[in-house]
Amino acid sequence: MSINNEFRPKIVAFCCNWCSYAGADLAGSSRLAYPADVKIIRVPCSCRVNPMFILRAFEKGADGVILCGCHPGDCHYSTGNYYARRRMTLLFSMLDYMGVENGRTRVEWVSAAEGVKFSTTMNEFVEKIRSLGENVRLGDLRCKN
Amino acid sequence: MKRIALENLPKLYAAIAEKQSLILPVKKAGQTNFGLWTEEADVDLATLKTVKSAKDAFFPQSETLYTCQRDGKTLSLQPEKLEEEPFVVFGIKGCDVRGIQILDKVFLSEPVDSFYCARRKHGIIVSLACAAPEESCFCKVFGIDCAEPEGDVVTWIAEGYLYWKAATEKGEALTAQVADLLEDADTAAVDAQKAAIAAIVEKLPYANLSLEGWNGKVLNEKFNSPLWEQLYKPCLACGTCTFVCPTCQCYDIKDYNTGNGVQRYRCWDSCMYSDFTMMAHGNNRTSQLQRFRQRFMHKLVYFPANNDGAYSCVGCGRCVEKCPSHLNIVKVIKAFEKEGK
Amino acid sequence: MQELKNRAIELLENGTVARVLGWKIGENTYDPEPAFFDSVEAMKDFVYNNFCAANLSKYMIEASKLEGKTLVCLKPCDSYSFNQLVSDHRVDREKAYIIGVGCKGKLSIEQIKKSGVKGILSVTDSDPIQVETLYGNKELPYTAGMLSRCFSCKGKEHVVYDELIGESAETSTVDRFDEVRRIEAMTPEEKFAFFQAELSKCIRCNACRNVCPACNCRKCVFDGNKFDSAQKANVDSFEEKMFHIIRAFHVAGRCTDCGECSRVCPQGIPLHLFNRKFIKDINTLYGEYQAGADPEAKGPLTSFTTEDAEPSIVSKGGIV
Amino acid sequence: MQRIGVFVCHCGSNIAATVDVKKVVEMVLLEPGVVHAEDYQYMCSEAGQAKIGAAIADKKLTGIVVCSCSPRMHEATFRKCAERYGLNPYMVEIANIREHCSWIHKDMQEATEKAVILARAAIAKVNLNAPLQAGESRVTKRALVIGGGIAGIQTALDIADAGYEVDIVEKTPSIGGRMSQLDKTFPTLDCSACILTPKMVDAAGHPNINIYTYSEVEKVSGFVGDFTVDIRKKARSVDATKCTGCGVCQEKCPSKKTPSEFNRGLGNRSAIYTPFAQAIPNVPVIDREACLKFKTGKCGVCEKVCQAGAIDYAQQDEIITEKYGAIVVATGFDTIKLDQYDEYAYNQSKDVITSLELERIMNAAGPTKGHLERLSDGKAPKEIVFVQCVGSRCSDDRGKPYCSKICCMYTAKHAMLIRDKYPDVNVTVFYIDVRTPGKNFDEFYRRAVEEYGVNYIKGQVGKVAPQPDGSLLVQASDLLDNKQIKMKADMVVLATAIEPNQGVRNIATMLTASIDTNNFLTEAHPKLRPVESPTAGVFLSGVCQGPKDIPETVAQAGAAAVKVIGLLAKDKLTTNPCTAKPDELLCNGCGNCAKVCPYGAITYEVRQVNDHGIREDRRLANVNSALCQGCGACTVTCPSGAMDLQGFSNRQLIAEVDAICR
Amino acid sequence: MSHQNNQAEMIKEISGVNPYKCMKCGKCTATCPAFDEMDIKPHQFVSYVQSGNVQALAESKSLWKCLSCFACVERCPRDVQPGRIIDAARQIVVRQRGGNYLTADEIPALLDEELPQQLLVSAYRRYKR
Repeated sequence: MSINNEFRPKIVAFCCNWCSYAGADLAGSSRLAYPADVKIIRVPCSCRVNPMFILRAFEKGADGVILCGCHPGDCHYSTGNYYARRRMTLLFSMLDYMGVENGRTRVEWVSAAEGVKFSTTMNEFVEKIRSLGENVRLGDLRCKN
Repeated sequence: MKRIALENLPKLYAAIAEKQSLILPVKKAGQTNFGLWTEEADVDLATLKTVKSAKDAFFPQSETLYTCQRDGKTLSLQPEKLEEEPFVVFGIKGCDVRGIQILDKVFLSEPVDSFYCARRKHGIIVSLACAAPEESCFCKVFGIDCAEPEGDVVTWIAEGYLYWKAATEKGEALTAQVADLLEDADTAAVDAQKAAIAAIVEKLPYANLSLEGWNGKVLNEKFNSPLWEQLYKPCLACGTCTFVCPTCQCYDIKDYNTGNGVQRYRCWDSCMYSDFTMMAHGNNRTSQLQRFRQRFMHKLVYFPANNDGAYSCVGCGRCVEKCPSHLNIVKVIKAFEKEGK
Repeated sequence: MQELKNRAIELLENGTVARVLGWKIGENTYDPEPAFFDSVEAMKDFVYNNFCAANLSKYMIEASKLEGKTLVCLKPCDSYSFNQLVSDHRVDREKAYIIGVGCKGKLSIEQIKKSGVKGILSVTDSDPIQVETLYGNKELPYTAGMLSRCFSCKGKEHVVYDELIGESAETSTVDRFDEVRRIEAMTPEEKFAFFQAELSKCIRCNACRNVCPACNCRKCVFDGNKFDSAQKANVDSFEEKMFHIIRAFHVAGRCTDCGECSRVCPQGIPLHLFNRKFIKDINTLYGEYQAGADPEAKGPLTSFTTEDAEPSIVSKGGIV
Repeated sequence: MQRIGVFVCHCGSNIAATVDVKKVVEMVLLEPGVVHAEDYQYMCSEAGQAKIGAAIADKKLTGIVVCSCSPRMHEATFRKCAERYGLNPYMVEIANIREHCSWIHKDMQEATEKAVILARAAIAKVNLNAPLQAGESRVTKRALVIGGGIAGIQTALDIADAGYEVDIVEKTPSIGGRMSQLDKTFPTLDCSACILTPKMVDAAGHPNINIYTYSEVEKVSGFVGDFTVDIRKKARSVDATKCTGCGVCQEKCPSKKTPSEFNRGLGNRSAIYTPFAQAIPNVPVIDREACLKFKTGKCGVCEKVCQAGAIDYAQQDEIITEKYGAIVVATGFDTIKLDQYDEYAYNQSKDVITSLELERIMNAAGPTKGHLERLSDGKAPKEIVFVQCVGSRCSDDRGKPYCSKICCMYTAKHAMLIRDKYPDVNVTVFYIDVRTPGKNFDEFYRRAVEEYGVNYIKGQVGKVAPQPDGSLLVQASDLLDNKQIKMKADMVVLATAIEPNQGVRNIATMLTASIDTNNFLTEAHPKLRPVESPTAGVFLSGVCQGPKDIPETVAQAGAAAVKVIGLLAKDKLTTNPCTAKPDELLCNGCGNCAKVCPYGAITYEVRQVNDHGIREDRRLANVNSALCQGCGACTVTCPSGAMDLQGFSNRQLIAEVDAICR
Repeated sequence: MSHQNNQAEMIKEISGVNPYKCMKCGKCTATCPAFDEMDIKPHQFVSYVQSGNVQALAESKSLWKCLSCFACVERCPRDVQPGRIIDAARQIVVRQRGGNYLTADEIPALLDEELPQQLLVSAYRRYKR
């Protein structure tokens, strides 16, 4: 999507309910701005995020996907983010292996207290995606029109 | 009879492609399939059998039928345009030409399939005679002469030349388009090749496969044979045989959600798949045995029953080569033969 | 072969097993098909030659539901798949009588044809391979007909069996991760072009999935509607990527690297390159892991350590 | 197709100032399934909820989307509202257009567009929602308090007084905690032991309280109302049922060279010891590391002298498994290590001490019997320097970024006590800020300055250098006079930062309670739920949640107790219905979901299924919905997609993805 | 004023220091070995930059009295690093003079027996970056 020729990426952020979604809330209540390109989907835990959701987002036109969860060791469900960490590491590695720009995916651990980190991370990520430009390697052409 | 030196073929392709799109065997990542000609395309006429048949040119593996566009709560419907431009399919072997004729029986009989019909109307078939049939070929069984295929234009590759013979009006028109590149020729080289091929075809292992006992009238007898119980066992239920087959014509219709609407498309289906003919109430073939049987019964019994005895198999041998479990129609025919039908 | 056949007949006759899962002689030496034999009489068509490449372990899913034991012939690499199926609770070890059969590298007719042989009338499974064709006779070294997977063989040891018949040979000559490394070394553009070219050939026949002993779901996600992912068509290049990434992901940690996916692909797509990438990454990050070596082992994706690498490792030079 | 109503909240101007709420209403009305949309000043208000109720009735709504603040704030409110008006509470979805939109964006057009997209995602999700029914689970009427300091003791007493049984688990041999180490307490200068000891005795004697000292929590499973906890009761080597607490064993023990933990290593204790005289229980433990009997096999003096025959060298650790309905964490604090602060010469000079060490020195039962003296030479100091904020408010990794909160007050206390008892001693306090909010706190500090002549200098100490004559050269700044001060001191006292106790991270992991980067346990809400952990059934008491002084700790302990009592007073709890659910026709029975389930909620059984006419026995996953907490780990592990999570189903999440990407 | 602001910005840029992190504890001043020689004290460097009064800093004696020993940098609890601020102020002054720069490689050739060791150490600390 572009407005006035400026590239406005579509970014999906999966946030776990207990830490990162709360971190995003804190960023909000602290008025720590980040671009509106980021849209958050609440999931109970980072381990709920199926690689298929991430690929699906790219298919449907997302330019970047970020997954945020509790810091390792702090998972509300004690171990969920450890599984998420392995899954995402392997998935990202595979995407990289297939020639998809590796900056399009990211995992960041953001606690409920880290509003600043949430906002900084999102600012960085949007900047990165803007520098990478539109996602052409994983999109489905049918969704472009 | 006309001819063109093989080294000038790129010029011929370019000349054809100038007026219409040209589809021909192209090698990509080590495999040869029919594909659109471009300057960069690695045209491969040496491979006898493309992995997929030429069926895609007229009946693509998937094609959009119409698109629903959503704007707020209103929907607009946009039918997919039918083929309006001429195109040339070059290098189709005799078996695949017959395959298209079999598809015609399905799609051009009432109710006519408008998408297929439009492509048939605008497609020009330039066939290519086989120069070196292989062990899996058994087109002869179905009365196909691979040395003299049908088509709008028929071509042969012999002694450094591509020989060219227009066989229909469409063919004549195409010949006129590229007349500058063709020279007149006698038929000696082609005749010699035909004779050689005839001799080789006789020696092919499956050349004399007998179809005795396979016709539209043996439905119950074949259907109820206990042989299927053994035959289907190694089947993996993949769609390889179906998708490489020039005559398989089953398709499924599906919707793709584009976010702002729906694209309704159809795509090849395979009777080997567990969701083949799945309906709201469930599936009428619940076991792989039933699905496996369906494929062969369709080709050798149901189809002939509805089409004046014509089998829905052309003996191209692709399934023989590609089945991961080494199952194929030949083994099925032979198994029944061995059991005394 | 005869020893194997005799032993199978003996076990059928004495009632140890109710049926034999092996290979049935084909139209020619090179096309034997997997088959069940439930009588001594049927065993006349039993064959075991160097073209018997199919991994029979997956057929044991259905055989496990039948009355009595099934004698199954497993090559060394198939035995890993069998173990993995046991740990996935998809086959019952008690329902199998495993004869570990010898393997000296399997031949494939496709491979032989790649060396330019056409119109094959007959072929031997000997070393060298003798080929009789419509266009003359030829002799080929054994390795010219060998499946590429056999050049990075897991070894000649069976990890599970009841008895062993026949000699095996180590046929490994190359490091199985060499091809993966070659791709890893490419630029993103080259990688993308490589996979785009390979995957654009995919016809969604599902042969890779259906043959895979690790893809043992009763119903695949790509056949169901849970993820709105049931597509049959190669409509756009994305779907093939989605399918192949997820297929490899779902078997990551369970794939034994048996190589059946690449063997059966009608379009010759090197599908094992996806699985091997996951295996290589798992080995590098989480320690050497061979699926199926130990049916009691906890898989790398169902376990973790608190010190695992962060996903950002991928953008920091990748997993090498 | 659902009949969806969308309710857009202005939140006063919090949302409406940045998001064009009318536009949002207009846009969502174009979405399929939306049959009603309206905006209102405060959707969460009585009147706002009434509007929702009216729309449910008038428009026959089957699903609701509220575009408002975070679901963490008001999801429960709107669910209750829906239920009140006859709609299943789980047919409500929230689009967070405040925290995630209006508060972080300035441009109205941009924020409005985003709000519409967030609303669409919620609409897409609610379209696929299904009514869910909350289940019930029982409540075990017993509480566990981890930590036996003042926080734990007070919490336990309050719970016990309400009639519920409480167990206290204390790591050390006695309850009492940090407070028992203190000499006096501010702002009243009460003797710490005088006010703590009665509480300890009360706890020990309370019929509803059971104390496990020298014990640690080993394993926790279960969930709110129904925790199962393994407690390791470490071998004391003394039979508590026989011991009379006479203390002879400690007197006679030949191994007396172990630094006393209670005295912060400033004095020694015997190998068999009670940490301090008022210890509860008054039963010694044998430190097996120090005991000659355990080290060499010879000795056995204590056994010989014990008339009660209580010594039991063969005693083993014991694991006690108990069930609890609620758990309170009261693990307290320690001072940070000063190894990285070379500039204060803490490791170089015995005369540089921490404030907690000073407490022991000042205490009559301490290593110097309460005499203020230099530990290096035993001389009475004439010049004492106090350094504030040592390791507190520090942004590098040597210290802690937070204010330790208690230092200003205890330093004033120390300064005052010293000046009171030893009027000839000069006391200088170097401070950055003096922070004394609290009842009678600032007055306390002013007394130190005005009545006791303590010299407060604004400026930090840069360096403490031990001198050859045994004195300490203190180099500091005086920011008000813009001077650099170099002064000699006989003793330097460091107001060392405090940090949560070492083991708390491990405990948090066992409890699945979230913890911040400073190892303080996170509260469920910083303002509205300050004594609850986000993990249901886990409560926080004392410094484990954040720095606080004794009055605050006691207040929080009481608050935590009230929350526990409120929980234990219920007979049943409703459980979260957003649990995993397997589709039996897709399940492979492969066992991977159970491997990743942190709650052991998944088991397998062989059942007959009817798969489109095929009847067969299959091994299938079963989810115990009382145990399942709904994390979703199993759903991703399941390759066939058989396992799905209610309320966050695959299709729902995909619908959200699609709506956002469209 | 705007010129002053520009200079303050430049100091922040060169030094990488955020003066607003300062909590005014004075530990830098307490630590400084050159305190007595200075007219503007280390803790004041920070407030001068905060208030944009760079000119006064540039004209101060302190500018040239700072030894760049970086004790203040080492001890600062807030990572404000006054030493880097004064360092940056010097850079600005040197630049205004159309200053000449040395590369680290050039230094050994210019070594003088008489040079204080402290100066060399601080020079290397600066130029190693």
